[in-house]
Amino acid sequence: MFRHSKWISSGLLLSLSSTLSAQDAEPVGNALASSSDAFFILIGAVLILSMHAGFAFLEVGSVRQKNQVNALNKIICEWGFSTLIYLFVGYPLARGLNLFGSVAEVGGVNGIEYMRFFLFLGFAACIPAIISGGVAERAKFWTNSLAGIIFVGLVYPLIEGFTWGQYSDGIATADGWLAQTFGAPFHDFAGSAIVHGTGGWLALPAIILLGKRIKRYESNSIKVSSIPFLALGSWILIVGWFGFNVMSAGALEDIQGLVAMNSLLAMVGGTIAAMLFSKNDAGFVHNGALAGLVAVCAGSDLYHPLGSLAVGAIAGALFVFMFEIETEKWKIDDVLGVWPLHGLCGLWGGIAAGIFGQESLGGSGGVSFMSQLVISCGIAVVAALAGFIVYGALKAAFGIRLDEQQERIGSDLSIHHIQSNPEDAL
Amino acid sequence: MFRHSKWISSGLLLSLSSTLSAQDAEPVGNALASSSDAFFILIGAVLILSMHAGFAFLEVGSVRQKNQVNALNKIICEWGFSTLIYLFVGYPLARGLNLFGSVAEVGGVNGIEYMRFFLFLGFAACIPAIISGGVAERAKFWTNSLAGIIFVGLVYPLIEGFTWGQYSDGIATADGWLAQTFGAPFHDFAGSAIVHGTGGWLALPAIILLGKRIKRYESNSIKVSSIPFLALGSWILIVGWFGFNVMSAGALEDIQGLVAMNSLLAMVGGTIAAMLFSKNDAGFVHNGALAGLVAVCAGSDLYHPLGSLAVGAIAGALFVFMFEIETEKWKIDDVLGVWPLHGLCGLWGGIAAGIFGQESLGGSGGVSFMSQLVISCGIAVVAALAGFIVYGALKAAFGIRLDEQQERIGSDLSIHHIQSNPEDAL
Amino acid sequence: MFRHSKWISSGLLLSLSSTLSAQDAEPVGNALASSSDAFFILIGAVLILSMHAGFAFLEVGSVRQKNQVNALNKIICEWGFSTLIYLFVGYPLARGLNLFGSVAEVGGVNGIEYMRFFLFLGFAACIPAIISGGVAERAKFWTNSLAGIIFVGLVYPLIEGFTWGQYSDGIATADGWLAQTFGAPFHDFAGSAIVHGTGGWLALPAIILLGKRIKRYESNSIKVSSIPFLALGSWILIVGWFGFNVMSAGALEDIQGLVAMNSLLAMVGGTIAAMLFSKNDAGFVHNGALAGLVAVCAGSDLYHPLGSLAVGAIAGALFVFMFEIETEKWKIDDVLGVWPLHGLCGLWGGIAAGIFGQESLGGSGGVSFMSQLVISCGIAVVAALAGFIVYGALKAAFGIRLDEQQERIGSDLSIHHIQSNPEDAL
Amino acid sequence: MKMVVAVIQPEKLDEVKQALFDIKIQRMTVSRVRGCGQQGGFEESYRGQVHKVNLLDKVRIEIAINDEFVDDALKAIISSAKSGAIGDGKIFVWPLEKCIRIRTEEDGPEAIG
Amino acid sequence: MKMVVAVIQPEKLDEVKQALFDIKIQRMTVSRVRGCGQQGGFEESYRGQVHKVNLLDKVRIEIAINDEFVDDALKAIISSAKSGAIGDGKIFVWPLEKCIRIRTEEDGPEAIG
Amino acid sequence: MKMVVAVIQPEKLDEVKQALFDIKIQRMTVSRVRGCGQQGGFEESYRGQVHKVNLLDKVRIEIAINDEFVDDALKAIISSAKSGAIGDGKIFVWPLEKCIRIRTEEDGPEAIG
Ligand SMILES: Nc1ncnc2c1ncn2[C@@H]1O[C@H](COP(=O)(O)OP(=O)(O)O)[C@@H](O)[C@H]1O
Ligand SMILES: Nc1ncnc2c1ncn2[C@@H]1O[C@H](COP(=O)(O)OP(=O)(O)O)[C@@H](O)[C@H]1O
Ligand SMILES: Nc1ncnc2c1ncn2[C@@H]1O[C@H](COP(=O)(O)OP(=O)(O)O)[C@@H](O)[C@H]1O
Repeated sequence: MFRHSKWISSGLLLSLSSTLSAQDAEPVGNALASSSDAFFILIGAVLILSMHAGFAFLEVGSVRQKNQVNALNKIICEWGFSTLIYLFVGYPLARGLNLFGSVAEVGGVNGIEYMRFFLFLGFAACIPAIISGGVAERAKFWTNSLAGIIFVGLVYPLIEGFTWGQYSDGIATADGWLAQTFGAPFHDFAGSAIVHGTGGWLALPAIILLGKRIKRYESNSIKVSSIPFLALGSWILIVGWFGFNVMSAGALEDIQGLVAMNSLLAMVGGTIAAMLFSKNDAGFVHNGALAGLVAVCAGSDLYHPLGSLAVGAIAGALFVFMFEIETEKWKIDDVLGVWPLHGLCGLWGGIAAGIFGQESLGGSGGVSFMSQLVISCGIAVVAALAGFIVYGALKAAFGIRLDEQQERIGSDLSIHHIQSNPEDAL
Repeated sequence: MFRHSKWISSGLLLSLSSTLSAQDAEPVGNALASSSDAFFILIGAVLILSMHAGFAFLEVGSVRQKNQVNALNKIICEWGFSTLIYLFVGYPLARGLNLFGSVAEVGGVNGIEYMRFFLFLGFAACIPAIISGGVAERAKFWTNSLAGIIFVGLVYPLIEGFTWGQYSDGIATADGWLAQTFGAPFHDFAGSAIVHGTGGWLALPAIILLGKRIKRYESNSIKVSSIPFLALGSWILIVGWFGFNVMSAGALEDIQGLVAMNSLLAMVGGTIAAMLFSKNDAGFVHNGALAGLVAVCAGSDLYHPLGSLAVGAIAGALFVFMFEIETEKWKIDDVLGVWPLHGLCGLWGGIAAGIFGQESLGGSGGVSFMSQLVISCGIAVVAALAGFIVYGALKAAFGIRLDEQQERIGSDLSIHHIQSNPEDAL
Repeated sequence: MFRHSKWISSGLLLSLSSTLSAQDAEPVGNALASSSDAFFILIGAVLILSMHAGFAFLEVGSVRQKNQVNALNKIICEWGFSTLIYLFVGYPLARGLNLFGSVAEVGGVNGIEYMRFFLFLGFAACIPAIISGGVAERAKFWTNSLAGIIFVGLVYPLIEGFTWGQYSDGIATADGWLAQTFGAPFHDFAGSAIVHGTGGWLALPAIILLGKRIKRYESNSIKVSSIPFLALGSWILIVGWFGFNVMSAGALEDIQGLVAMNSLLAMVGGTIAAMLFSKNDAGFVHNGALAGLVAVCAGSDLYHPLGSLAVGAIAGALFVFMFEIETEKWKIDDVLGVWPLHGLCGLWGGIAAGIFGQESLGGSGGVSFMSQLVISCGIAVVAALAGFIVYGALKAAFGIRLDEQQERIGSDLSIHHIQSNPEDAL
Repeated sequence: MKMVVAVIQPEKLDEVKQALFDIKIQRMTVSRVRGCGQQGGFEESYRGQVHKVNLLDKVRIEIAINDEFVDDALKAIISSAKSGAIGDGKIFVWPLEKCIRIRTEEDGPEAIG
Repeated sequence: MKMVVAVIQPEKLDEVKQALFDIKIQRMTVSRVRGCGQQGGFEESYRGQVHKVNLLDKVRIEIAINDEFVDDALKAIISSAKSGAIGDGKIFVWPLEKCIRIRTEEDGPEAIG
Repeated sequence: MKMVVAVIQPEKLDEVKQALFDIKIQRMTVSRVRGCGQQGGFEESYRGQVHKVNLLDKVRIEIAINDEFVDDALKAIISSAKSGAIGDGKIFVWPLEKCIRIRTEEDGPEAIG
């Protein structure tokens, strides 16, 4: 994603427009090229924005009715918080850019810098949206929002900075220490490890620290509210994902049909594997598609399509088995399964780029298994630690969980003073 | 929006293709530029089309179950009526263009004239969709449709014609009387005042003339049906709005990242302000995002991003307070709150362009506070009068309200002979 | 659609990139043109992908609650099966292309071949999605999936191959036998007959062989579950259809505003006709829009906009009347009405291109009524036969229908072991 | 002790509840039901298929009550639920043998309130 | 006066209603309930978590009726609701002390119809 | 024969069902209801408009039962439904005159089980 680390690490806003205008001397083509880039990135950003509606409805369908409104308000409010903190803190930290200069300065040709921010924000804002599904039905609104703000303002931008952003020289460049040690830099095209991995591994300690929902492991006690809303969320995510992956190219001329093809096949692999391993369970099938898409992000520009099919299928199976182990065996009450979905499949995606990205497996090569393994695991560890520290501190300071009575009556009524279908109440 | 008033006011269909081909002499680039423009406008038009699904679901969620089907049928049928009347009457009136010539004549390069019509229609069709939410649950289908047809055929096109269209010389050009009087022409990039203001102020007299729903102000009597559908509608509108605003540039080379950025920040400002002032009320939060988006349209090409944040936040707060005053204090039964949302925030948006668009506040300048104030208020007054006359005449002639029995059993059964969840009936 | 039958029938993968690069010698413009094409096709493919969510929700709303989950799982799983079989069998058969070569070979400039596959797959995968709505609530999951696999792997690709693909010389070229016999080749721009016709006529024998649902023709026994979900599905389809039709151009420079305009007017014609002939019935109105869109596909690049309005209106009326005749008079239990919607309106669309496409009716000409009639009917006959043979054989071999008990408790519980709103069960 | 069951128009629920609260009857169990009676019904149509719907939305209120309060309760319900139009509903009364408060295991007349 | 309550299979509702209409019993109150009985139940599973569902959809019909019509009503219900399969349901009858029509305040046998 | 009706907290349903199964009472009809009692209620607000909600979710269990099992049933319900907090619910009992199994047309005590 945006492998032009030159301009990314330039850090000087004023130099941006010159960098851009230096690309090409021919004026007409240049104007069209730059506006086309802006358009291309915009569509990516809008598709990723729409994914947040997908996160919301996936959660609406997967929780009990008494927590649907909270799912909706949480996602849209956290989008707002993320926008502000990422604009003011996270983006400058990750990319060394700030957008507070005058419009004439920053805007440049077609204001492409603004479009880029919008796109990158879409990724950053996935972090709290991912966590949201794990801590659902019992987390306090405000402490959870605060955690999200810290993650989007500091934790994710640091991970982003060291892999995609201004500090990425060591890890992402062909002559950085990582490449010199293992033969190739770290490659995560659209964020399997960087975005999903971070989100999923941040969520895990949050889920453990929160503890299981009341009566979660008594028989017949907790059932999801709505498969149609769950599926709606899943479909919105699937469709938006083609923006998440394809527009990660960052410039129209770098668009790659292969990325779309690989996303498609990973989604299909994930769906079908999840269906086969779950006896056609609606919850698994619709999330299997997402598992495939999470896993394919990192190497979607490298794999042979059949490699993607395998990566996706493995992710689908991984999700099914690990969700059951996590929630049934280890009794970690991860409501939507965000750790196996984003954490594990993200980690798998990061590693998979080092396997199926190899030329011997039909990939385009230029990746190192060890680089992928080390950095993907590193991200997981850093995120898990950060999650533990932030949620641990918040728990100690304010408490992170609704009190028992609030949880019983549901977060809709206790936080938002309304039920999801108000007219149904007599 | 489409500030090339030259071709807009040319009024001669046959001259269009020559105008277009005159842009650029280099053939390859030109073909690509013109097809890219068509693509760009298409995406805008499709996003705006999708917003009508958003209007529909926002209403579905905000009314009682017995009026959900009517909300859905009303929106899709009014889209149909609007298309026909705007094609045959409104568009020729507003833009001096008609599209009935032979395909070869009108189509020209890539048939961009057709795409433009589709885009402009999307704006025009918002008028009845906006009104729909205010008159919900008690308006007659046919008289309300008729009013919509009159508005899309005559009232809106006249407002459009004088601000964006063929009569806009006085108001929108740098040497028109308005600019000569107040120093700058009227500026409404994507229609805060022209589209939303018109819709909202047309709705106000309709709502007053209709009167409140039966039992509206008795305790516990009217509750909304579904927060998830309300939120779905809101999300569809939010996502589509980036087409509404960004594609208002009208040509790909004029795409501005700033417009997307400003839309984003206004949406966030509106969401967060509405959340804070409403204690995290789901209805307000999801509409707060829309309030910000309504308000930012006019100056989204001018503001500094932080200016947009302020414009959006003010709109969010305005919506919360004025909705309560309108419905609780003045007892005007505006079901979805379309007057505060579109009418007031649209008016505010028109005026705000004259404030936050100033260079002293980081904007790009070239706007006059007085021009904005005068024309925005002028639009509101004209629309309110037109709404009063049209609904008043329809009320006198045919009646505009369902009879009591029809309202009691709901418009779904009385108009469409079906309930929204037919299987639920035993 | 993709009228460059030259490269389509080339059959040699290695020649593709040279074909592409031969288009234009100027390097900058060429890079932008090819990436813009990839972007254009991607958006089409993504919009068509989203239509599958539309198919799913249209079915969710139109069946009883006990069959909602199955509708959702069926659509997403069949998308997966279709992807695999079309990749491995159908696409090579239809287009003489396979995508298994190395990425460097196939990918070429911007990997446009992958994008094309994604787009064409979207069309192919409509076949089982169309059938799904007809056989709903009683078909076995696996035999129905198998039938879909056969159709997407063999039947549709053959029809595609002879009309759009590698065997289309006789039918689709200006010097083929068809053109020589009737004066013009067969023209089906976006698949009225080829996609929708095939799907609808494949479905008819399936529906007949399955038989009616238990108690279907007893009074008050079967009611649809949810008008809002039905309408949601319809809106998703409507919006996605602009990708289906416009991106059928296949290359950005061939984008035609006329196609969008005609799609719009046909949708409006279908909506309004269905409304008038059905007394504002929600099921008919929302499907009327789709009927118009099905019918307009074939000639959307030819018609005068008013011609499209007529084509759509006729389709809307056709759907209303023929659905009633089919289901009430002939007692064919076509749950969503896929035969009148896709089969008949698709057939009508194929023929209509030969009527309203004529210059005398304002069209661009170059079409022959007889060519349209013969091939459209031919497709219907072939599809009906294929449907009869495949479903007949499956019925004889395995049975295609759930047993009575399974049907009674619903396919959700009997196949997927879950109800659509699990929490509602006590 | 008696069991009083009233089937009323849904839109009257709030008034009936208030009327009962006014005479200090504050315990009741309420459910949505569908009623068939003189009120007739309506026809629903979906895509040309017509369904007769003769079960209309009603609300059912169940009140266990000590004998001495029954008359007041009936009066309160009648006066608040009555609109004079067909479909206003019915009240049914039958004797109750036992009433137990689960929380305290109290039995009999004291348990009712 | 009696209260007759029948718990039947949902799909039989239309037939039972018709059978009652045929003998001029046209007043009833109906609700969706869930029943547990010999019929057993099924297992639901969501993402590997298995729930036993032993409460199945049923419809509950409540008919207040004058004594002389009770036998006919029972016969009508039985004949129309019976499929012979487990899960057909039950009918319960108990005495009613009072029946009031809210609209007219009529009391007793005349109020029932 | 008696009719036992228990109104309980929804989250106790599974435990109550289990307690009844344990003493071989396996027939019951269950429905969602809303209850108003000492438990009070809550306020709902939507866009500044406040609604008082004093009807809370409850579950109503209806069990027809032969006289000799009534006491055991009551004990089982009480012990499983009781949390000690306000809102635990009530049990009502009244005499049943008739119980018919539709499938077999059996009448009386044998029909109940
Ligand atoms: N005999 C009865 N048994 C059970 N429910 C009844 C009976 N009579 C009336 N009801 C209930 O009361 C409701 C109102 O009765 P209806 O005859 O429509 O109005 P009214 O008695 O006010 O003229 C019915 O819809 C039904 O639910
Ligand atoms: N003793 C009872 N008390 C309450 N409801 C009962 C009782 N017995 C049966 N039912 C109701 O009747 C329904 C059918 O009973 P079931 O035993 O399954 O079938 P059948 O009696 O026809 O063999 C049950 O689901 C339940 O709702
Ligand atoms: N007299 C009554 N008649 C009908 N239902 C009652 C009666 N008393 C209590 N209930 C039901 O029991 C539920 C619990 O009663 P409540 O007074 O809140 O708790 P508790 O009795 O445990 O203190 C109520 O919500 C209501 O549904």
